[in-house]
Amino acid sequence: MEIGLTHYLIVSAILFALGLYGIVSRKHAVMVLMGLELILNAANINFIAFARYGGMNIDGQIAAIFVIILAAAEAAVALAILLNIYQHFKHVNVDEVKEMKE
Amino acid sequence: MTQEVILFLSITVLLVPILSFLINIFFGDRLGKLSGVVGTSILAFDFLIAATIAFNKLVTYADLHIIQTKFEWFSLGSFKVIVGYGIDNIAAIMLLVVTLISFLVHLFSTIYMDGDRRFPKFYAYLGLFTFSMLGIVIANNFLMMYVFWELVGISSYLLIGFWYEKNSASNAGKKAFITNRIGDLGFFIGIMILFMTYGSFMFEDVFAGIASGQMPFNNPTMLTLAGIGIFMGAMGKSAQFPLHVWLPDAMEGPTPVSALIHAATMVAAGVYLVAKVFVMFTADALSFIAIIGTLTAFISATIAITQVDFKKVLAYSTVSQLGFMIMSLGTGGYTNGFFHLVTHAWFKAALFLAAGSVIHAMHHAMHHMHDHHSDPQDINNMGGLRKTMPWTYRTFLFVTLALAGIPFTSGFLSKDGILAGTLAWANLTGGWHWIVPVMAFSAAGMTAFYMFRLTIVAFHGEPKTEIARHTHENKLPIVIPLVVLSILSIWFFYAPNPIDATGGWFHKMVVQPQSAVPAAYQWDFLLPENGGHDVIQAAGHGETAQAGGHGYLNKLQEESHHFHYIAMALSLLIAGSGILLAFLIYQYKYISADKLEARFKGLHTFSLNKWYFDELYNSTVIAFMMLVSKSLAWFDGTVVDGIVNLSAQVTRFAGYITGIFDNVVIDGFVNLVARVTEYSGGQLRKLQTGNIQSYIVFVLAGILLLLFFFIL
Amino acid sequence: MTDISQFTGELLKSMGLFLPETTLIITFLVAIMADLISGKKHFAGYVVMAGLLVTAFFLMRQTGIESASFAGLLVIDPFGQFIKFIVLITTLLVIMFSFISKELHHSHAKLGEYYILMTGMVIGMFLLASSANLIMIYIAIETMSISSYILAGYTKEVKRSTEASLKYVIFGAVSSGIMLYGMSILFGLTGSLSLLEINTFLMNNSVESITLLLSGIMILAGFGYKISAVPFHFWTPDVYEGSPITITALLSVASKAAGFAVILRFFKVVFSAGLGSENVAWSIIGSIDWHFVIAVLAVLTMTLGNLVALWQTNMKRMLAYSSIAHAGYMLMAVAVLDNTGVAAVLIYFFMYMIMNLGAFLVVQLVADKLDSESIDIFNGLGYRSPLIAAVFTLFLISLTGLPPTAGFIGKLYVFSSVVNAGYLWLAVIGVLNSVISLYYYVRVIRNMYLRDIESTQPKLTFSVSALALVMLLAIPTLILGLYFSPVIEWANASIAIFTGH
Amino acid sequence: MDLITIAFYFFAALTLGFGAVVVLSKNIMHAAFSLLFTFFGVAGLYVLLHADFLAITQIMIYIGGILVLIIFGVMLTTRITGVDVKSGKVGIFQLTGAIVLTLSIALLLLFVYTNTHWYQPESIPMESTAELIGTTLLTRYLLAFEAASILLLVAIVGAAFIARKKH
Repeated sequence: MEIGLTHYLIVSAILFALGLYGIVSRKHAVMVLMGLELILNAANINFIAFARYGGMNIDGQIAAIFVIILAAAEAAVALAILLNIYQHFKHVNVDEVKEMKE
Repeated sequence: MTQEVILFLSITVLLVPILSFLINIFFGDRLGKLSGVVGTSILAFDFLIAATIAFNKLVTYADLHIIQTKFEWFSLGSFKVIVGYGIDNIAAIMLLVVTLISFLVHLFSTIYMDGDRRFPKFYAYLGLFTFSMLGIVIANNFLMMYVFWELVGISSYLLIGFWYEKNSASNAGKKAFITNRIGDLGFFIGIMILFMTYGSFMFEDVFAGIASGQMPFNNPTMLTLAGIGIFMGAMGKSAQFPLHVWLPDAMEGPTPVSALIHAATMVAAGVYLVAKVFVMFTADALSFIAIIGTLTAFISATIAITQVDFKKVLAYSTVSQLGFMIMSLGTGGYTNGFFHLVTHAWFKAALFLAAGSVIHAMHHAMHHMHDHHSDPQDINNMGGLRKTMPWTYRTFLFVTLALAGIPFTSGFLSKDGILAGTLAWANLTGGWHWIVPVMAFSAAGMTAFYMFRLTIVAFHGEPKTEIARHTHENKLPIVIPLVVLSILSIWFFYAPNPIDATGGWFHKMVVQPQSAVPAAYQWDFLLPENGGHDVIQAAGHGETAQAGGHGYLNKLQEESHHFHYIAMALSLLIAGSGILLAFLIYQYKYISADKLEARFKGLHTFSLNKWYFDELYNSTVIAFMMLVSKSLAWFDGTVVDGIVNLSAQVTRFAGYITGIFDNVVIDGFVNLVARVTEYSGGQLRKLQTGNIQSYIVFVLAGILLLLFFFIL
Repeated sequence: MTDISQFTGELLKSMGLFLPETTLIITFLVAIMADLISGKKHFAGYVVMAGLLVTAFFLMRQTGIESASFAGLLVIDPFGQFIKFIVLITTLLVIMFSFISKELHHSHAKLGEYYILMTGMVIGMFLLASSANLIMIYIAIETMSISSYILAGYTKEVKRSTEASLKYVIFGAVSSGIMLYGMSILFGLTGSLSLLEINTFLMNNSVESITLLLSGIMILAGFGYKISAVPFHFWTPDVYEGSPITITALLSVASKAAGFAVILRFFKVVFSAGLGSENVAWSIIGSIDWHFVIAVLAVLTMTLGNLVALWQTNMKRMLAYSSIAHAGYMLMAVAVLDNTGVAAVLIYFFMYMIMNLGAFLVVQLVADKLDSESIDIFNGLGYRSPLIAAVFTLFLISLTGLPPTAGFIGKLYVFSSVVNAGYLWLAVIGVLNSVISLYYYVRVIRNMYLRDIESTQPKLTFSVSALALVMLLAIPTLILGLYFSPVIEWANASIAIFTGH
Repeated sequence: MDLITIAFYFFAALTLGFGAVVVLSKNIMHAAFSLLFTFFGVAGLYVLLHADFLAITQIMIYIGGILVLIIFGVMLTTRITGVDVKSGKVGIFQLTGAIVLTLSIALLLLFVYTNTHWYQPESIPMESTAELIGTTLLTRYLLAFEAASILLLVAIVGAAFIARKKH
């Protein structure tokens, strides 16, 4: 079978699900961030695949560039916040950062 | 005085009490005891304005149905919301009642509330209340009525819970608030139905729309439902069965408040509302109103017989009398119902103020004797007050006669009219409707009995305790209101004939308006007599009201006139027996009260416990809550047993539901709603675990659920 | 291939329409430099205030303009202008709150970054209010989010503030990730990122409704988290509680306004069947009942907000749940998806801005004095500071939606738009919710006047500037309850959302 | 099987296989390095999709930037020699929820993807996209480009503020 759009979409769907799993199941905050990166990559695969099979629509690739840029910014900010969490809690286990609840 | 001036004065009379509120809330601390003087003088001024308005309206413009103004407040899409205010005859009379009683209560409180830590705040709240109440009086549209209706609710809540240190007081405030919300929900739905149909909040537009034959949703039943919805508002405020449970508890507020709000003005607002929108009730709605009023009158009279708390007796008596008014309106007796509202306002305010006088004296005596445990409101701690508090006794006795319906009092005039009206109504409608006059007459008899029981036990005989022996008469600011209100309970103020009010000015001024409801949905006996003249127009003029048996507005009035003497004889006989019985038991002790109690132990306990409204409710609600938690447990439990459990639960659930309905536990419903709300809030709160990852799990679950919900 | 020279001409025209945003960007840069050269604590704050005022001036000059700019990435229309004004007014007020905030004062020697990031957030919100392109929406949301993640944790020596920051960044990043994924699906369905082109495509072709619904709900996750709609609200209570109060106030009004702007624009532009803005009702294309989808979210949102608010003991947390409930009320009007609904949302938002900021300001003042945010600190406030207590009562009554306050008018218009559109059941649920909300708002009022009054707590005194600021919000709350036609007219004039037709 | 097909399966396997390692691995350093291969796999997929410029960008920014950042993050917040280099386990409830939810979402997406008619006009293959991207970025997407630069500035100011020591 020739490789088509659906193949890429399936890869993206699985990568998205893996990312979600990482976000909700990992204790370490950096692992959560890695999960997040997987989600963004999944979205990018979508964008580029749709661009390729949507008549070489360059908009999809442009979107992907911006996603990459924004992912970098977000990661920088999130890691800076993590350092601060580490100062206060002496760990970065997300599920143990819960002073405020209910 | 031109109409413009009257309208200007009306807005003034509304706004003046706000002045008292503002002064006392902002400068109360600095004014200290002066705030009482300030509040009282402002109210005196307000009363004078009200008197001017009422005099001009009733004398100069008596024939004019209403003096009113309206203006566009704002527009909502294609709707324009018109509001306004106006004075018709009943509003003019109501203005007098509200401002005078409010003034007297202000005066009374200068002594009664003296020394209270929050004295200025009390006057501020009184001002706020008076303002809100006057707003209801001069409203000529549903929107403004509803707004002030809610405001009255809030100020009443503040005043009931004034002594919030007492747990019972703040609970009572809450109970009053929640119970009234239920009524107001009906009120709101009623207003919305009317607004959606007729596109206006103005009374006149709505009535004109009904008269034109347009029905909400093209269904006459919806008009009945809208009427019942609006009446539900009245049921809440006027403490009608089954929403009556809050009023007796509201006695936790200071006694002058009970006199002002829970006897004379706010609780009468429901009756006033029904009178204002009287023309829109269909025959079915009126029957509903009549039944509710009758049940209220009867049930609360039976409860009043056994209460030992001075104020509780009066409270149940108030509920019962409000039932009388509502019953009268429901049976088509518009004039008599409103008449009873006015006469009752004077003498019931007097009774409460007298109660306040007694309690104040008892408090003083207790204070003097360093007694901090006795109950100053228990009538079994009183006795012999006739000698120590002569003025209180005299006025109390006189207004008791008025309440019991003895000739030469205003109460006789109004109650007699109501009773005759119920007989006429039952005769015209027939069948089981006879239950209404039967219950009404028994309630009247019980009224005479329990009022004299109260008088005799509290005032006659020897003092039952040392405290009672040490009481003495209060100062003038307490005595004067009592005297003024007693004087106003003399028949002469309303009609020259002491046994028939129909010839008096009151019945000339307050004429039953012609119903706007199309004839097909209206009692035929409420339709105009075939006298050949236009009654709607005539209703605006006083002269067509019957005087001495001519020109009845409708068949019901004619029939009432026929029943007048029968009703009078019957009610005198019944009231006389009630009084006699009270004297035999409590004064001369020919019949032992204790033995009687033992003999009718079941009934006595039933009455003493207020028909077990609270208890029945508590047991069912707790059972219900248990069921809810069990259901939840089942949810968490094994799925295999699910179906078996479910059928069992359903059976039990049905059992509980029927149990609840069987017992008519309305009080329970209030708490149930509150608890279920709180409970579900508490459960939902647990979703907020504090763990960010579980939040994301919930978000994902939410997205999936939403998707499946909308796909399926 | 895009013709560059043709584009240059259009660019110049677009720059003219971009003046408010340009001003903001210049303000942002100037504030950074100002913070470097000046040692004064609030210096950057004054710079930003001045910049915002200039922005307001340029924004005012855009009245009535309806146009697309920057090749359709951005559109200028009265609707966006209204939202931008809400954002501007809120930010200006919050900056003034910050001047008198003890919490911030004790926290740092300098507040330069604080004001700089606030400007960054305003830029994001401005862009969001007028974005008409999926990628532009994503960038705008990220710009405001990244600034707010930092601002939520601004008092970084406070443990809770840091925690708020972490929760916010994780939740926000995941939500916008999900949104982005939804956008990619929508892109695949329609082959375009521009809202207008997507609309044209959807009108002329039929697409699988499940796919459209999936992408729509995933995109809603991103918008929904900005306005704290259930079930995307979970961050709200924790972040509101942990953040500095001034930031909580900003988040609860300004970023919500931008969120509502994007939701309304998205639904109007993408799903309405190409009718001009003069038509009152929008006809929604496709087989998906978006009215019902949003109505369900509205019901969930207000019910959860109100029910859980009953249990709160921390004032900021209670106001957080209250703001969730208010988002629910506004979503009711969004669910109508017509021009009266848009007007109702705008009216409600204006009223909500004033009363909610007022409530937060009072909480800030009292919490600063008494060093606690518990509801209990309000006990007996009626005696310790009668004026502040009276004003707070006014704000709470307004939040409940009782007359004669601004909140009542807002609710009135929302409910009437809902009833007008025939969603009586929704209105009934809304009214029931208001009844529940009465309970927790009134409880605070009761505590102020009926609790702890005999204790010998000293009177509280507030600075003149604090009192003036409070009155600046209290007076409109009352006046707008009686005389509100200017707001109504303004909102009615601002319902035009640019649809390119 | 032609070369393209083989390349696709190779890169897809690379992406998903290492993606799975990222979220399943106990050791956080293993996860971080697996992420490298995932990104690399994705870049490969981009090439197959005629997005050569994107592939380069992916490698430059993701592998050169974000991943380094993440590894810094790991080192700054984790004692490498200690036990917590292994990411601990979350509660069983949460884990069950995570598995159930991600599986259902994955299944849902797969269902949707295989049953949707996507927007697929005739394809016009391009040799290189770099020039086209450059022009588009500086014309139609100029505003987005500028907005992104503002966003980066905001992120730098914010991150620097949060991460620096007190005062």
